[in-house]
Amino acid sequence: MSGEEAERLVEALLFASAEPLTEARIQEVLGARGEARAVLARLRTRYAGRGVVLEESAAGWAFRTAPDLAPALARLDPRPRRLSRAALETLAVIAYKQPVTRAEIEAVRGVAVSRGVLDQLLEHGLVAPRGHREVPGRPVLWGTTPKFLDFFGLASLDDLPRLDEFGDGLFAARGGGTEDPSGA
Amino acid sequence: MSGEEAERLVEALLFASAEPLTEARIQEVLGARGEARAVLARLRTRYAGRGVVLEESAAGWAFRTAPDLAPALARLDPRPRRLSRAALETLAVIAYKQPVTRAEIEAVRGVAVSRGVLDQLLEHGLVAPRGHREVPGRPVLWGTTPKFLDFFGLASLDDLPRLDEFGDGLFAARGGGTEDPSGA
Amino acid sequence: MVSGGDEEVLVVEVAGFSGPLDLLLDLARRQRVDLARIDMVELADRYLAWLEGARRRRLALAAEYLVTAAWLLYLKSRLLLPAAAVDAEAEAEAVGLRRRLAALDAARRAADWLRDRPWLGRERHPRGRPERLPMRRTGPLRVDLAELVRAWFALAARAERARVVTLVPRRPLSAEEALSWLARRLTGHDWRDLRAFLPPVAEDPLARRAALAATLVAGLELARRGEIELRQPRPFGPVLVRRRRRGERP
Repeated sequence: MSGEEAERLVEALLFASAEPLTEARIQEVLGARGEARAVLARLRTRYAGRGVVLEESAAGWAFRTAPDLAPALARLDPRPRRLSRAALETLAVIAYKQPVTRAEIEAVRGVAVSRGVLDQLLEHGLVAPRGHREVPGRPVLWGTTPKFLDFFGLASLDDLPRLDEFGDGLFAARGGGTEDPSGA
Repeated sequence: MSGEEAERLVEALLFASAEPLTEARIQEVLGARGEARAVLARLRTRYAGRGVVLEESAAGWAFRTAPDLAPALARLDPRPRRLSRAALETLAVIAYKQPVTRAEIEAVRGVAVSRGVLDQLLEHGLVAPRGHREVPGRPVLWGTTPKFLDFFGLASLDDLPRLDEFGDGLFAARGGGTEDPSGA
Repeated sequence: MVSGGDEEVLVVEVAGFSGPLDLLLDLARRQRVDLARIDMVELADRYLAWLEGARRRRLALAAEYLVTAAWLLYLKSRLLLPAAAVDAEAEAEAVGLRRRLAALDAARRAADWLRDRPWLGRERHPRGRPERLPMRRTGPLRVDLAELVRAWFALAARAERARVVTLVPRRPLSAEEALSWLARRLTGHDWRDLRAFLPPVAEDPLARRAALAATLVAGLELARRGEIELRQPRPFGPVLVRRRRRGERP
């Protein structure tokens, strides 16, 4: 099979799926016909600047419509996705400080994290439980999912802006690890 | 908007749509940016021969994976397979009455032999064409393969158990060894 | 401190604050950009002024707003002591509050950043008509000779019935017939279910039961002759059968 054929195959495979596919899965289908990574790179170049572009994230590879076309495509989805302000803030804290307990999220936000807020995030598949903190009560630890990256168009968590870019280094949690912003 | 931009928009629109889109609907989204028919024609040319093709049907326009890639895209299911009832019966008739035409198999089974049933047996390599019956239409004659003997652990076709081995049992054949229940 | 106009705006915004910390952050931002240098005394005054305005307008405030007010008042009183007397504890609490405000501020900015990303399903769309890929079955074929032969005999029987109009009187399969059938079929040394060696019979339950009985009798006879072995691992369970190896003693 020529390189062109391998490209057609991967193109079809990715087009057929609404969810990102891992490189391993793509290689599995490709078999000896080609090297997934190289084929994906060629395909990404081919689609660069088109109405549909090939995206890579920790969740895998997926075709998505180009973001700049959003206004013209707005009417496509009659029920646009919504996340409440509380859900977005909670998600931001989880993304930066994961794995993090509900109490820790509440300490940052200064208000209780309602069941509805967590439900919203879980429903969208953006967060997931990540075990327990080994302290009395063994509270659940929360973290983001690969879907979180796909949802916000991030290649990895490293694509999140450094928080000191916000003009404040105090909330430099990721990497810093266990800093408690409540000052406790 | 350049022609290129109209093409990008229609490409994204067709990609993201859950249903095939009519030309009128596409024109509606396109507005003054371009002429749907011409844009679709250019897009179809662009995708010709790719892993994804732009198809027009009565329902409208839609992308779909190129049909020739279906076998390569198939997911593999390694669970053990059983022959369908129809395939088992068809194989039995071919084994006992070979060489035999499809019409003859149907006469014994009393029902039509679908293409899929013979395909199943061919795929397993259990049967093969054995020339033609020299009658009008020259129907294909079917017989079992060496693989068939191998599969069932038979040294030769003579090892297939025969009805008359039951003495005067319920379904003993009339006369000698070549029972022919169809009466043909 | 706070002008009347400012107050007006703040009171109107009350519904927009999710808790006292959120309100404090908003007040602090009006004071300075650098939250680390926020003047705690000024912040406390702004908060208390806002609260007073809210109460004048009879806004229903959650108790936590009042708790925070009391705490700020206390903090302010201690911070306003002559420099020499300002206690370290009060300073630490002020630093703690600045840190909390900075953390909430960062979380809110991060939330804004996420809000403005090109969301999947909003700015970026996945394939609207995902296609189910076909399944290709690659597993080994499971069918044995007994099945094939039974299929043939059943077909032959059906054809026979269709052809011969006169009714053949039914009689059960004889033990001799079953014996001859079983002796020929049972060649393996692996345990097999005796029912796999039933001769083909009519499809009615009575004939099947008779055939099973005859085959069991045949099995017992062959076992008596030392040709095969029979075994029933549990009461009423399937009867297993295998050919005895040559030279093996019963």
